[in-house]
Amino acid sequence: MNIGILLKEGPYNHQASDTAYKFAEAAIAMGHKVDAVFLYNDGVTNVTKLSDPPQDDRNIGARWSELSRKHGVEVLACIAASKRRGIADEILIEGSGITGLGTLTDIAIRNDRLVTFGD
Amino acid sequence: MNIGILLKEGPYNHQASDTAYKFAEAAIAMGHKVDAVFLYNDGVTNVTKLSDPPQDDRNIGARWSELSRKHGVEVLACIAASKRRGIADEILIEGSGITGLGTLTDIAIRNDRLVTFGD
Amino acid sequence: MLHTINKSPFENGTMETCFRFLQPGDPVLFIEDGVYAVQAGNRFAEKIRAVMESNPVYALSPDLEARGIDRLDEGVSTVDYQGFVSLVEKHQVNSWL
Amino acid sequence: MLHTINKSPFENGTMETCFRFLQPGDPVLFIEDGVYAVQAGNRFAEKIRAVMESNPVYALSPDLEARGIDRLDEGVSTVDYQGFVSLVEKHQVNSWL
Amino acid sequence: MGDTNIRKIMHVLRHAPHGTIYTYEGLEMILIMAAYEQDLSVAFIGDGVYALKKGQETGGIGIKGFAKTFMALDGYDVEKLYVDRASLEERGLTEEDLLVDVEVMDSSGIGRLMAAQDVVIHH
Amino acid sequence: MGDTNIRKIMHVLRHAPHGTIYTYEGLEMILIMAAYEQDLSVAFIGDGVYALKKGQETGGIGIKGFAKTFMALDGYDVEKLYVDRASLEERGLTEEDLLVDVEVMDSSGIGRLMAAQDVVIHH
Repeated sequence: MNIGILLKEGPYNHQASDTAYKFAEAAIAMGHKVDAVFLYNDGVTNVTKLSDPPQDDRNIGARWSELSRKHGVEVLACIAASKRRGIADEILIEGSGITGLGTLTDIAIRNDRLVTFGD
Repeated sequence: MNIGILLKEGPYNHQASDTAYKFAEAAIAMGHKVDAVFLYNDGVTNVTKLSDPPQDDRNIGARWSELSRKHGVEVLACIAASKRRGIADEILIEGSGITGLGTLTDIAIRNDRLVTFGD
Repeated sequence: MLHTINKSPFENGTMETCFRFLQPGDPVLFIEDGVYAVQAGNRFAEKIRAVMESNPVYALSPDLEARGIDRLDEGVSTVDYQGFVSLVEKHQVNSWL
Repeated sequence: MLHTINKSPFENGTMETCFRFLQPGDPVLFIEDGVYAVQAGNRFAEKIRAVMESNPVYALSPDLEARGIDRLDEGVSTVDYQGFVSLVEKHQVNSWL
Repeated sequence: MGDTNIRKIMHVLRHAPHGTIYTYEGLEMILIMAAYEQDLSVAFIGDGVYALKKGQETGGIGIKGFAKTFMALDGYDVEKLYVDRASLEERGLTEEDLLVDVEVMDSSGIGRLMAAQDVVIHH
Repeated sequence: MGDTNIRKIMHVLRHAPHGTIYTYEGLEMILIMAAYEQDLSVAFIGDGVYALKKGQETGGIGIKGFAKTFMALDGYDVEKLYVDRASLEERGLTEEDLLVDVEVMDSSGIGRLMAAQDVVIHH
């Protein structure tokens, strides 16, 4: 099964990022393809590399970066939502990108499922 | 009257930033002193200078910057909340700073009112 | 003590929680999406009327206008941002987020 | 269609809204703060029981454990993240945020 | 899903306008998706019905208004607009309070439409 | 307020833990403010009472647990912990379900305490 994920909240403030990550991890472990994680609304703040959480806490940005590197998951932030919130190319984590809502439409069309996480 | 403001949500996603700004503007117009705007939780994302909203929309970060410059309002983001969310010195708007929660305590103690805005 | 409520009572329990802790005479100010509470003819008319027996109720006029709310429950006063500040001059603030 | 609910029903109307749109047989999965809905003995026990007459009800076990919820309404099944994925294999998803 | 190129996509607006950005950014998403010739529909449920309220004047709060953009959806061939009757009624609203022509339906009817979708996105 | 150096500050926890960060960051704020020798109190209202639930094991969701930090509040001289009785009851909880000793009060009692504060901060 091919899965797209839509993530609508930023890291730490809401559990959405954590649940989306755990869901993606489980899907991959079961042999499914997680095609892309699309970030919308405050969700775009998942991909700032300036995030520096306490050492005993999870690093949510680094986790997305690793998911992208190891499993080819595209991690994409909506450009209009990113501009509003100060997410720009120079602060993106490795493996992420900024793109338009047309890409989300493609993701919704080409996958068997689109699963949304948010507030 | 001396007023401190505690702002707990980021810009654009929630109206809290807008209401806090309009409230501060009105208080200043009435002759009150707005001592500080302290940013907590996702509120710390109010002070990224990378924000680039559409031209026909308000620029929330620039607005805080101007309030600080014109009226001496301290605009301060909590350091622990900022680190989690990728708000760092190199991307701060002019007139803002990063500080500890002790500063919020001082603000709560030294002002006649602490008014909170959030979600 | 001034109580502010910024959530629609239709989706969120904030208003009803706040009402349980109100002291008689404490003013209540609806702001942001909270102002939907005082639109005339909605499901909460009875609750708002009951609160107004012991507490003055205000709504922020720029938030009402932004949402196209022109008919308010009888007895609700409107204030602009300066009116909000005036209420804060008279009372400590309890913002029910 | 799989319906997920991630909000506590005590503070937010999401669960009750979702229930109005459910079709018979559609599974419901409580996640995140939504899992408080199915704690045994709470105010929503009757509503959960009514839904279970026509719909299977699940709760995400890691979210239950994180919140210290050990007693569930009778008839509620638990799944882990892989069980969540299995439900998504069988159904399109409707995430009630 | 390989056997068809047209996906049934429903956007569900559930938040009031202005207090949060969800409705506005939801509308931006709908406008982009409208260009992709999928089978799009929009359901207004709960506080989402307030998005269509006539007479919104946002000058005072300093936020750009967007209610009139809903009137443009027709021009983008987004014509399936469903409003939940119970949500209108408990808010003391009627169809006359709304900016655009919509189909007011019972929850069960909207629920059946939902169940037939390939993708449902809540805003 | 210049006539006294001690402010009465009440923190109100209203959110469940883990689903959002408000309770956790609220607790961080309380711990810092405790060092300033003000008259601090904490009220647990609505879903805020869940913060004190025994038996929280957050390993499965990958988020650091913090329930036990409430047990440390006593060591910071934060001793005024008030729990709303109605919030407990509708959730099917009793004092035995809670990690720490608290004062369970009626809403009217907590409301009177609130009204006497200089500062109230909701989390």
